[in-house]
Amino acid sequence: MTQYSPKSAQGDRPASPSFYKAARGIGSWLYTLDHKRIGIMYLVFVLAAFLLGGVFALLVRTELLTPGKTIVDANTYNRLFTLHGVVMVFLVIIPSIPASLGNLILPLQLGAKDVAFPRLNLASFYIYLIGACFALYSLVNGAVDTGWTFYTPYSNTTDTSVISMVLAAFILGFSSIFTGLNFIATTHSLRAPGMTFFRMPLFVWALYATSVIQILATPVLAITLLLLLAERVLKVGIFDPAMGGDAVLFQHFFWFYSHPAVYIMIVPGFGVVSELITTFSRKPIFGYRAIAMSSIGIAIIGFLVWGHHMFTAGQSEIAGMIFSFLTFLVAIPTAIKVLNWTATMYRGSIVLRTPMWYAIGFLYLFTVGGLTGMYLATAGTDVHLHDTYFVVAHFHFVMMGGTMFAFLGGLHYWWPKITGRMYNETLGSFACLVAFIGFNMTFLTQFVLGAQGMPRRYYNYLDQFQPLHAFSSVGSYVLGLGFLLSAVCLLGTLFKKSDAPDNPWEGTTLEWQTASPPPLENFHDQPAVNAGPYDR
Amino acid sequence: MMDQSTSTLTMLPTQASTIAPGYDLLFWVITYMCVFFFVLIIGAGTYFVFKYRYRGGEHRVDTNHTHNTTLEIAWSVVPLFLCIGLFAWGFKLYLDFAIPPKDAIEIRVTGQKWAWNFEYDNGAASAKEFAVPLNKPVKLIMTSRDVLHSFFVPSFRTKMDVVPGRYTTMWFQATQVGPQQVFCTEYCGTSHSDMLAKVLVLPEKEYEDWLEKHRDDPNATPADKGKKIFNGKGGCNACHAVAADQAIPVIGPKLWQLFGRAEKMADGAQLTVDENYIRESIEYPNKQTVAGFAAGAMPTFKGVLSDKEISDLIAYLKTLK
Amino acid sequence: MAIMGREYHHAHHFPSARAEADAAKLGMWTFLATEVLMFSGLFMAYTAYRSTHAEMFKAAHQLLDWRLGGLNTLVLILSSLTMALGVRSAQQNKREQSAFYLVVTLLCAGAFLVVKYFEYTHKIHLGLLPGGYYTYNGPEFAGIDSPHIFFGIYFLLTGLHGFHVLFGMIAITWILLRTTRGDFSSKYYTPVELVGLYWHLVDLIWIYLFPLLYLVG
Amino acid sequence: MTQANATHSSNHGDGHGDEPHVLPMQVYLGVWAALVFLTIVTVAVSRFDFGSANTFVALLVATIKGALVVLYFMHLRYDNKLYLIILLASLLFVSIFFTPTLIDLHTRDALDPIKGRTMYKLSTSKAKSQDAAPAPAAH
Repeated sequence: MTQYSPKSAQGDRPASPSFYKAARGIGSWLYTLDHKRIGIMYLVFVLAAFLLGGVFALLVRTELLTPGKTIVDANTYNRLFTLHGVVMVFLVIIPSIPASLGNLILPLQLGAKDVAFPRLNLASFYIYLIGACFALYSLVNGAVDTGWTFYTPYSNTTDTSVISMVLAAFILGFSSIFTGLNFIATTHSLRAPGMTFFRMPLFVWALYATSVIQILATPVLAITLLLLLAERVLKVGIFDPAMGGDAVLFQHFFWFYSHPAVYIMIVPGFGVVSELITTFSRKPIFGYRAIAMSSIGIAIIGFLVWGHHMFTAGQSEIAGMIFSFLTFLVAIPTAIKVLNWTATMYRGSIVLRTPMWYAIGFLYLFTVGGLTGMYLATAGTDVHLHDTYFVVAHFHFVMMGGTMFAFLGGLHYWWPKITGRMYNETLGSFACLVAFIGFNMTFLTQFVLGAQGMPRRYYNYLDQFQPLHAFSSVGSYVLGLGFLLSAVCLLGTLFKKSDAPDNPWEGTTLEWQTASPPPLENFHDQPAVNAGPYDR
Repeated sequence: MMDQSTSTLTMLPTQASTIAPGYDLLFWVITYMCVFFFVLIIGAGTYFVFKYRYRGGEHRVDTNHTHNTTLEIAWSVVPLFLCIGLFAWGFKLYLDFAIPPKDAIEIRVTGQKWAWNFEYDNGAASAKEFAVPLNKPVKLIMTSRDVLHSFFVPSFRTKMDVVPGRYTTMWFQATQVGPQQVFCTEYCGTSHSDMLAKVLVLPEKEYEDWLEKHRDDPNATPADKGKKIFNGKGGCNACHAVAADQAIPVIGPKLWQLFGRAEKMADGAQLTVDENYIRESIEYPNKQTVAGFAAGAMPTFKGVLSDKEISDLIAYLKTLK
Repeated sequence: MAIMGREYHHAHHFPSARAEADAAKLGMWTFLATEVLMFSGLFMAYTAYRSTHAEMFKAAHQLLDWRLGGLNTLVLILSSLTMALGVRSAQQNKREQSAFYLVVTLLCAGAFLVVKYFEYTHKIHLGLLPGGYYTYNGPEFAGIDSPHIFFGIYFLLTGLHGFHVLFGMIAITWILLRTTRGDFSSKYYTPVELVGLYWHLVDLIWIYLFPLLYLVG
Repeated sequence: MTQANATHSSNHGDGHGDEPHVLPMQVYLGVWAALVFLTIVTVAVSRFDFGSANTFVALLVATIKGALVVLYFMHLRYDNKLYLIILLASLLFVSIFFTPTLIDLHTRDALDPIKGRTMYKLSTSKAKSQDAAPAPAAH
């Protein structure tokens, strides 16, 4: 029996208007307290930032077509890869799934009318906009050439506009904290009657684990950036060796946030993939509790491992030993997830629609990304590979191949629910295939480049690396084309009549039990839950 | 430029140090393990996708296997043991990198914005390249004069960051004669990608000759000593060209026909070059910057070069016509 | 969420007023966790430099006046008491009493900042400032390197804490206004309770800050 | 829009009705008196020299005061246990941040003493000259 036992038949209720029609005019968007409108506004700006970050990436790859100057000089190149890093990390990938899909879908999956603190949710969006404005101001004011890691003493001695970019990241941190705080409160207080913690969908579990990381890690980024500002303005000397400080201490502060941050990026992707694989295999997830608990496990162990970024940074060998061992522990829950997804597909009835193609793409790419993490967790092999293109390939495999593929999969999966319109299936699947091919062309070659010793953030490189760089650059164009196609596929649906059924994929979770797009109150009457999220 | 044979097929550069074979063994063991698990997991996934593909009609689904405790325990414990094994082997290799043999020759390496300088115990000094004896352990004691850098020799598989205000060490024992490429792998600004150097691995005899050549002999004229400082300890050749036919480096102003030349400053002031101006530019480079050059690019040499060494440098600069 | 004088209606998306109050308190405690972690960064910098520059910290702390620090501690503890009593009165529908306690809390917070002002002017006058602005040549630091780091950490810790006292004063003033307007009752006192929780945390941070900065052993 | 009257209280209700839980005045005054007394103890404790245990004792007294504030003034003793878990979790993750960083700071010279020496004995007080020349390596 399905999870949702309606009090009265759905059919005879007068269809209340979708949340788009519930209010009109620009004011209904700027002052909205509806989690769905805030989710859509976030989605628009995240996709715009993704386009901007993507343009920077293509410029970086075009410059690297040939050693020496191809289109820009060294200083501009340093600014380009820094902006690519900062825009992609702080403006795109951290808010992408939690702030857009999370805001849209979490209340629906919980059977709630809205998030716990709607005004805080709107404040979080406006803080995100203010942070983005600071980043744009820094962009036009000479940008930053320190890399997205802002390592001292370079970041407090360079004369580029570091202060405005650091303020941007500082402000964006609060937007992330407020989203996390909102989801924790919503998950604890607004679950549908009968929905115990172990009857929640896995997407909600993933967002809950992500919120815990956001709450516990982002404040340390805030204080790190504050200290960096104090370093530049007051010459406090905590991180500046010239004033008696310790540059490696900054790396400890920075990575204590930034490694959990990569789990803020990937764990929501796990949540989306759990939903996709279950729905499109027509089968309850294999090992529900294992996957739910592994999200929490990754969230906690993710805090213990940051030192593997500093094996060759002058960190003591004993600390390196501790961090190397703990980094292997975090591999276990991640492996459990991938194995459980594969086991879910066993004896299922797999419907190969675009979201499922993105989920399968995720499985391929994330497994490669995760396994190459073995080289970097093992202290010995990391010595040769650290700060080379091997690391660049590793984190693009897990971030781009992982989170962005999951994000696109989730976007296609919930597009009918959000916009009430179905996208074109062939165009969607083709876009996924092009992106998949482009991705592998771009980043598989970078594994080889890195192993051969090609350092990262190099404007000018030795001639023998040129063929691989050229191939990787061409691959990046194909990847860009793939994402462009998926943009055309999705945005194209906005110009046609809303034709999406309420439950196009026969999903079992609560969001599919209401209209597409849902009314302002999400559900005509409060759904009650009396079974697991995926029981058919 | 790089003379190791690194064809795109072999992933790793040539093995030019004693630790490289051990490193490559662990690298390939991890690679085969990853390929095995990738084929196992993704192979199973791909097989399931095609075998259980929905071919229309009614969904035939087996919904009673939603968890299998023994299988789940197995695929948690087995990776755990593999991880512990990898950790142990990896950390042993890490300690091999970290602990140099007692009899290693010590060379002091100093990184500064975009050049490496090397100093030997017998006073020999050089910039951009330095000699090491074949089949003998060498320990580098490294520091930086301004920002973070990192000393990376791919063919030795060794890398260690160079932190200002502190010493970090690295050791290797070269097993292959010939120059080995050195990269800087910690981002350090504009010419981070040009901050290269060469390790000249020489047999014993040639290594001794090289040292002699780079040692400052007592009866050298101040200009000769200045030239050795210019190309050695000072590392000035990394940024300043000394002859008309030298196209690069162009980071700093050109230094031939220097004395008596009228220089236009960045702030528009006009001054003729004399000894005080040169001494001041060496000790406080950011006080005056020549028009068209990046301010703050040149680190201070106050406290690094003694007054006598600076006067030798000036003597050498005077000889440049 | 319409608040009309006495009568209070909970938000439409909460099943009950109690659920809404619990969610608000959960949200506040989560926010307090972020405050704890934010200050932990500064305590980390303190611990890192005290463990590596022990003698510098011992020499530098003599220049702090522990009597003023102690006075500030007592002032903040008193303000914590009056804040808690303010919340208690709001829970008992005693509007005037609650307003009175909130005013006393505000006065204590003001007193705290005034004492801080004197401490800061004294240090600025002596030249005991962070990094680039440090110009003090006193006898205490003969043979001790980089004493400016202690004062860098001192100004960052007490400065950030001072800002949080300021934010607290703004929040208490807002609550005071709403109390006098009669918004709170035994049925609905959540905002007073949350500002109280925030204020107690600000006091808690100073309780740890006082011995670590002023009374280095 | 009929509101389905799902009037069951939130699922972690701790059995209280809607009346707030108010502590008697003596509890607040007692806690306040204890805090004042402990502040005096804090100052007194710093007078004696317990050697390396100085910091530990000072932190112990501060933690007792903190516990009093948290349990009574912040009402944590009578509230939902979840809030106590959140506070303790934040303290746990603070210790996770401290421990490995301090291990690193203090074991850098474990294998090679030269890695422990900071080269710049730099002091900004104008009286001291900047000793930036790298000291020759100790053999």
